Amino acid sequence: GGSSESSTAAVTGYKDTITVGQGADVTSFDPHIGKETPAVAVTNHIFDTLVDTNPATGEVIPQIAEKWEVVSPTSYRFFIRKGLTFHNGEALDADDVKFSLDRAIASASVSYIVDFIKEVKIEDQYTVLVTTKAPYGPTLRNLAVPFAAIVPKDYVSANPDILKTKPVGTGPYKFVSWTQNDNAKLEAFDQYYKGAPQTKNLIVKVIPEASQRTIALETGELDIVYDILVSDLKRVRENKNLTLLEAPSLTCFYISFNTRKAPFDNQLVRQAINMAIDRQLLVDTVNSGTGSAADEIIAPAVYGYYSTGVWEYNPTKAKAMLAQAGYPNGFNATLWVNNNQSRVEMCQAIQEMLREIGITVKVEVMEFGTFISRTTAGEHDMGYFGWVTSTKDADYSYYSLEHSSQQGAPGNRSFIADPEVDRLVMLGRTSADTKVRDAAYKDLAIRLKEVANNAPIIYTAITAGANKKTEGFVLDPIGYHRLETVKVAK
Amino acid sequence: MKTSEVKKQRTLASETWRRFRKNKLALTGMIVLVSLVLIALSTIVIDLVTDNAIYNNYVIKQNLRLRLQGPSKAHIFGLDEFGRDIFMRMVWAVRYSLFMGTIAIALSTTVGVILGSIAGYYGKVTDNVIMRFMDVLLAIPSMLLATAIVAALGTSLTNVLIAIAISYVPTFARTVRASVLTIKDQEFIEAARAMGASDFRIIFKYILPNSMAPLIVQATLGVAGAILSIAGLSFLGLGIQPPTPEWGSMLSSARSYIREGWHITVIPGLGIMITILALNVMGDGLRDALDPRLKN
Amino acid sequence: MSKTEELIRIEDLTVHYETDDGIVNALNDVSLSMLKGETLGLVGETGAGKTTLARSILRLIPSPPGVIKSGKIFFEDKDLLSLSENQMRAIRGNSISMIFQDPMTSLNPVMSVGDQIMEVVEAHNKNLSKEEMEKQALSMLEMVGIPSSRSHEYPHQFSGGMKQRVIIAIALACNPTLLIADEPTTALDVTIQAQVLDMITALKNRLNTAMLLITHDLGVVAQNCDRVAIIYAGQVIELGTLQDIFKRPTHPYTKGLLGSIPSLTKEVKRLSPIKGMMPDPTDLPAGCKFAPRCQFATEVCKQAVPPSYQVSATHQVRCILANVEVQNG
Amino acid sequence: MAEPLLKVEHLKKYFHTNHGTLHAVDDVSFTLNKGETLGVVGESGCGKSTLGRTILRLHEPTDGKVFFDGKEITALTKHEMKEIRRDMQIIFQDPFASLNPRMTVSETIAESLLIQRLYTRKQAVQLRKRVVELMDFVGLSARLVNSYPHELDGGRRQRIGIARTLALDPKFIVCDEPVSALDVSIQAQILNLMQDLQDEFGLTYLFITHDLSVVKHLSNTIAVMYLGQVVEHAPSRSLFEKPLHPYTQALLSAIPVPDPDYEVDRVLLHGELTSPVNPVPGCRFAKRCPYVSDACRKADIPLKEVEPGHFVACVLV
Amino acid sequence: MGKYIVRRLLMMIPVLLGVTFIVFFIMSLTPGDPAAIILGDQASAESLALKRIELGLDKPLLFRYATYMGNLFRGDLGTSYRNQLSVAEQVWDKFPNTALLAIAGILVALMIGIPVGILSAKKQYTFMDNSSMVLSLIGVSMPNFWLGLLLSLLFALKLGWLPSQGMGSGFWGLLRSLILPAITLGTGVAATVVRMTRSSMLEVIRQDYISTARAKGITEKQVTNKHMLKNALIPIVTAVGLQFGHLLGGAMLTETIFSWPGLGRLMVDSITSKDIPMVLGAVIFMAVMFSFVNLLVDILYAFLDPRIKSQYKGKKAASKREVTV
Ligand SMILES: Nc1ncnc2c1ncn2[C@@H]1O[C@H](COP(=O)(O)OP(=O)(O)OP(=O)(O)O)[C@@H](O)[C@H]1O
Ligand SMILES: Nc1ncnc2c1ncn2[C@@H]1O[C@H](COP(=O)(O)OP(=O)(O)OP(=O)(O)O)[C@@H](O)[C@H]1O
Ligand SMILES: [Mg+2]
Ligand SMILES: [Mg+2]
Repeated sequence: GGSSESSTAAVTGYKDTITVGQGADVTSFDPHIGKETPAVAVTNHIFDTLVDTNPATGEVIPQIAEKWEVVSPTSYRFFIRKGLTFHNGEALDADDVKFSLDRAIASASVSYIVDFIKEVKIEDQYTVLVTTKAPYGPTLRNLAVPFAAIVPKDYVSANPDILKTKPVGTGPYKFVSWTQNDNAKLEAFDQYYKGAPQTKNLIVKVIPEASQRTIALETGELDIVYDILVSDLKRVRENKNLTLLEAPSLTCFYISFNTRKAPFDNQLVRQAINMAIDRQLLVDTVNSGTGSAADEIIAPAVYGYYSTGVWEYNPTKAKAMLAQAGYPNGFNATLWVNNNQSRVEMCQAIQEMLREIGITVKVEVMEFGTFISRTTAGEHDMGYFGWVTSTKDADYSYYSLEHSSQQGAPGNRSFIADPEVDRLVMLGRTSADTKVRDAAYKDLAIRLKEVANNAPIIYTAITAGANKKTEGFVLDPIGYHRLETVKVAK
Repeated sequence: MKTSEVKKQRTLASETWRRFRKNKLALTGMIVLVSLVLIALSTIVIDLVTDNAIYNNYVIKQNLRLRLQGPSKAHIFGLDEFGRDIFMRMVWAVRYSLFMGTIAIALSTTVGVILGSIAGYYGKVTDNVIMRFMDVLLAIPSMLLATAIVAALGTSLTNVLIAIAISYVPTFARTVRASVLTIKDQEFIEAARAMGASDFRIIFKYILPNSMAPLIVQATLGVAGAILSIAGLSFLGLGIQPPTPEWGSMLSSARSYIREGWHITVIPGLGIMITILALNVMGDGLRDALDPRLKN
Repeated sequence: MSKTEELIRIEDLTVHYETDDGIVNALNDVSLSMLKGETLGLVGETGAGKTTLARSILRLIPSPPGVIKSGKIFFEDKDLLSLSENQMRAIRGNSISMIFQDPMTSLNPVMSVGDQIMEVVEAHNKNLSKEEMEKQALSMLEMVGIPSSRSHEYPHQFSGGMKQRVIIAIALACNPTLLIADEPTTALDVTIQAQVLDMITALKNRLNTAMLLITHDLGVVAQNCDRVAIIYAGQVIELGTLQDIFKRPTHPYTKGLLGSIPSLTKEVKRLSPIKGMMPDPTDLPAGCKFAPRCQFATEVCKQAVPPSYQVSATHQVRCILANVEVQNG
Repeated sequence: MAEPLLKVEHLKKYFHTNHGTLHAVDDVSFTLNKGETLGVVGESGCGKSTLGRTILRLHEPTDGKVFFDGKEITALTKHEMKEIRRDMQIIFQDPFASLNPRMTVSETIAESLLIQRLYTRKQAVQLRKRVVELMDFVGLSARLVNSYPHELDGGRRQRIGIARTLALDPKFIVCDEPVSALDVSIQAQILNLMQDLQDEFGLTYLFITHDLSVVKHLSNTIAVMYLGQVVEHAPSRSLFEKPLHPYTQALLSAIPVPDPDYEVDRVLLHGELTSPVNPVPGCRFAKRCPYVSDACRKADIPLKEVEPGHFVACVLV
Repeated sequence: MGKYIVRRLLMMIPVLLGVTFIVFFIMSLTPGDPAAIILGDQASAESLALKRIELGLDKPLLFRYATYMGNLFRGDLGTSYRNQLSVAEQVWDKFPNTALLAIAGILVALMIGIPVGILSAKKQYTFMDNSSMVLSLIGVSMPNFWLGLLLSLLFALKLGWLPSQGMGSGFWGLLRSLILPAITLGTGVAATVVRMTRSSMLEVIRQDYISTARAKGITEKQVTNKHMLKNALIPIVTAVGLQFGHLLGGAMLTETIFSWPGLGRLMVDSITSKDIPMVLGAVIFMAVMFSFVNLLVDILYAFLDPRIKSQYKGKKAASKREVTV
């Protein structure tokens, strides 16, 4: 926390406005609807959650709840900080917390993050008891996800749609205005419990063309830019006026084999493909040296990660394995990807690597909606996916992507149904005991490498470029940031 | 007298060609286009003969470690973001860039000619129905229409073709209709009717051949427009799929490397520009050569 | 022909159009002169060079491709071809004005007829006030028989005959000493033609303006002119008074023309046309241009262009037969 | 030997325009004998071409009947009409616009033979022979077979038009100002040709023109039209010697005669031909007529036969 | 004239019906599931199903179309799938930006196109003519997104004269930020205008009334301005009108490159995210605007060309052409 009284915005020598650039616009200011990173990057500043995670260490820390206790494997008690007010002056108490969590659970967009909750009970004005349907290890981390934001009950009850355009929360910044497809303007909330933010105004601008974002950073039109184009990283790094911030992200890119389709129902084929991909080369070239080769579908920064070692790159052996599997001359297959330039580039490089071992791959680029619904229906041979473990807990990914009950829409698009995998996933999911969970996730990682239903490719780095004059900016692997401690020298 | 007798034997086509030839710019355009067509055809032949060996080993072959390398003796146009030889890709791309535009325009010309001549010749209700439908298509900006169609049908070579073709139909229908309208009232049509010629004969033997001139010009310029539209679709990520070399998609996928090496965007950009320039000058030249008003 | 009365003299005018298809020899050594106040009819078939001659006088040949190769045009003792563009502009519309062939296209469709008349007044009477100019424009309109209340209307609101009247009003607005009328009535119906020609003649006499009346209608010439020049393939082949041309035509071409017209007054069972057609102006025969169609042509005709022979004081003919006649007569 | 070939009864052709009904041809009746020529004269826009085209059913008549060779052609089906087109043909004014610029001379002439199935494509040799024969008839040199219209001069183009028409061996030809676009010397050539053909094949002409001297030269009878109606219809000599309708008189007096000694009393008309949209009843010429009286404006004036064969529509006679 | 405008407005109705139906139909062909797009790839099956019902996607296509049209006639364009905001408001919000850009683009095009076109027509076949024709050809031949990238590299990054993206605030800020996108957008059109102007001028130069004007003895400048230009402008106005209509919708690429918050980008975003109500709303709006611009062009026409004006007034002038059209 900073000094509670004076707003540092007044301190001379610093700009009173931070301008941030990102690639897409806020979809909705309602935190229970707008869950895309670009939306959260803005609403994040307006709303707080019960608890938070430390961007650097990943540990769970207090926010609206000043402390909590685990009453049983299925119930958690939260003690709400007293004296908090929303931007509109409304006071925050247990009522608002219950209202908000219930609202999140009911929201079609974000309920998956909080639907482990059975009930939120108000114990007194500043205490709530959250009970879960079953023992659920990641409870705290899920409640730290911004979609579990606490919103003002009275304000929202009066008009359920109000948050979409006039968001009011308890966060460090107040909403000022939104010009669609152009910018969102926020202003410091002086009564923030940790003290007023360092800079008075925060403007988030939308610049869809990635190279233009970099240019705007270089020309000084922007102070901070998220998601630097891979090909621009070097330029930012070498520019003496700019700093390039890089951190491992929570995102893993991987290829999902449709295990229901020949020849991908053949484990040897899947392993051969895994072995034919030179991940390090991809990182070094296509990704301009950022990120790292992946061995799991969850990133090292996620709780529950166990390193099984990156697949060995050995095309000769891969070819032999293919022959052993009955495909000495390879085969034809398709690789689907959505129309995102860097994903497409990655697929093109992989396409070429697979051609080396005789597999003729057709890369088909489709629009995101199409991509999702067709892969959900299991029409693909291989699909190139990216997955963010937004709770920073292994369960979030393993359950959705590997459990047989989650085939199709929920996330399991390799359609794997392996009893051993299922058992280990549930073990990790239902235990609150870290030792049990650690062991389960280790075994699971080993088993998954053998099954090879997915080919993890890379862990991306999260990148941002900032003007050298920017102070206090800490990169969060999750991809969205709180800028309340950031200030920019004049 | 001798010379004027020779002159008398000239056909209309050779007359046009004679005028066209005088226009050095247009002639250059045509030479460029003919070379492009020859390049396209020879790459197709090479692919057939070598069973795609050249294609596989030089056109789509990546060399990630050498990516973005600038022009050199070995690779005169340099290497692209996957370390592929840009020269080879440019050469192999000709067929897609050129032929796709051509096929799309051929499609829309066919449909446009049929609709336009029916509308123009029969007039009244038929005309109204067809032209209102064209108005509908015209009221949707063509790039938008194409984008929506590709988004709807999915990105594939055929769908891009269909989308571009559909968005160009109204232009051709209108052109044809307009010239049919002016031609249909001319006396030679009346003469044919006085001889008892059928509608079918009149449309195909009298009206269409005479509306060819604006149509040919429109089509030439249309191919240019179609190539640009395809490039635009590629820019929005809806164009031709990798690793197929196509100038538009080469350009748009290279655009994030625009500052890494000039060659990677400038070369496909120039490729498009030169082709379109050639088509445009040729179209202009054809217009001048075919325009009877410029006849002395 | 007393020198004092001479208004304009054209000497050996040669005009070419340099086109892609070759050089069009539109005028070849044309010499012609006109007296003050007289009406000279210039008759010839399509492509003979009538319009080219008219435009050359005003130096309005479209260029490219037109080029005045050689010759002199003396008007009021100045050689028009050596004047500067500014000096020439002061003459156009002022002392020499011109009416073009097609009244349908000779008026600017987007400018009111009043303004179009005003414009010429304004160009040559810079010292007049706006009101005076307007008054003069309106009086011109009245003079050609159009109520001045219609001055703000646009050309499309007038019929063909009325448009031609407006054009005449423009041409006469500055009291020119020479009016060049290029087929002023060809596009009009006979009854309207009669009206318009009547009016032109009346106005011209009133203002004492000389007129070069270009036409291909020998009837119009016979009814309106004092003298006639027959032009063929860019050369004046016969020149004389009405009586000379109509009663004593000498050049075989003139004779042929007169024989081609069905007569209203006489019963003729069959016409006696000239055979063949005009030579290609890019490829003119070396000698007499009419030789290939001439039934009297001899080898001599094909070798050199015959000179103009003075058959009588008023009558010139460019044909060796005329020479014979002169010698015989 | 006056055998009627064409009989037109109360023929009307109205066009519906944005401004009202345009009476292009309004109640025209006449009879034309075999081998004769009827000249139709009148100012631009008076309905001459429309009359010719309606007789050939290139326009469907609004009302009235046309009998050709005793058959009522206004009642024929499309198919029957095609048959009869062989006998009724048309030559147009603009020798350029009336030829398909994309067809050579021989193609143009052969086209009519092919359309009427007089020859088939397989009989190429015979067809060509016939084409050359026709070209010879109209005075076109055989070396021009493969020329295109734009390479030829107006006179030759008009000869192609005539040859194309002759190919079908018609009995009756509507000539819609066939010489008005031509220079006098060429015009005379074509007029002579048309006379020769008439003599040789016994053709019947409906000769449309606005040139009165041409009409006088060629026609047996002349019909003078004014705003869609025939105002005077008489044998050629009778019309020129004794024009009865004021309009005819004005028309005749307006013709410039190529004779400097010829003197006439000009009857100068005021105003111009208006458009025949929704005409008011009465004489159409009333507005410009120097002798107009109230009687003229009451009702349409019917044609009266004042002398044998001389019809006129005027209250004065 | 009033009657004419009403008739034209009425004629827009079937066209708009057609536009809505076609777009509705095309958008429904898209295999993607709007629910999945709204909720993203991590949503549960139940919430997807719920969302589909909420969006009425369980109903047959024609039923949905009918409902949509019903709402449309009440002036309701629905709410966006993506952000659940009123479509009409968003469209209205973005339209002025696009209109501004399009107008600026057209201005650039006219300011370059007309003078160059005139000059090259008056100096036909000279070096000046040839070089401006070649330049204008290069203008039309250049993919405009490419031009946009090159321009912003040069003027924003290398020279730092102009902002590379976004829409500036304040008059000068706005103007500065408008320059690059307007040039990008205007170049292609400028080339078209040059060519249009040139050929239209060449057409006019050949006319008899130009000779008449010259024969009056007025200066060449007057001939050009009073006689040639006014007549040549008529076809140019149509061409520019049509171009303008297309610019309104065709600014997609330029808006994307320069982060210009306009309708074009809104539409691309909506198309790729299958935001059907948004696409429909925007396209209908575009079509209305397009028809509107055409109407304006026709009215402008009447001011430039008195022949047309009197046609609207319903005066006589029964020309043959008018009858057949
Ligand atoms: N702008 C031009 N370019 C090329 N040739 C031209 C041009 N104007 C006229 N000519 C040619 O010059 C010759 C004379 O033409 P001109 O117009 O003087 O004839 P004219 O006697 O006025 O004919 P008409 O009776 O048809 O008006 C013709 O052969 C014509 O084709
Ligand atoms: N297809 C048509 N539709 C409407 N009106 C027509 C049509 N054809 C002719 N008209 C009108 O009918 C009237 C008579 O025209 P027509 O062509 O028969 O006159 P014309 O006597 O042959 O004139 P011209 O001497 O100019 O050839 C004119 O007012 C004309 O505008
Ligand atoms: Mg002339
Ligand atoms: Mg006619």
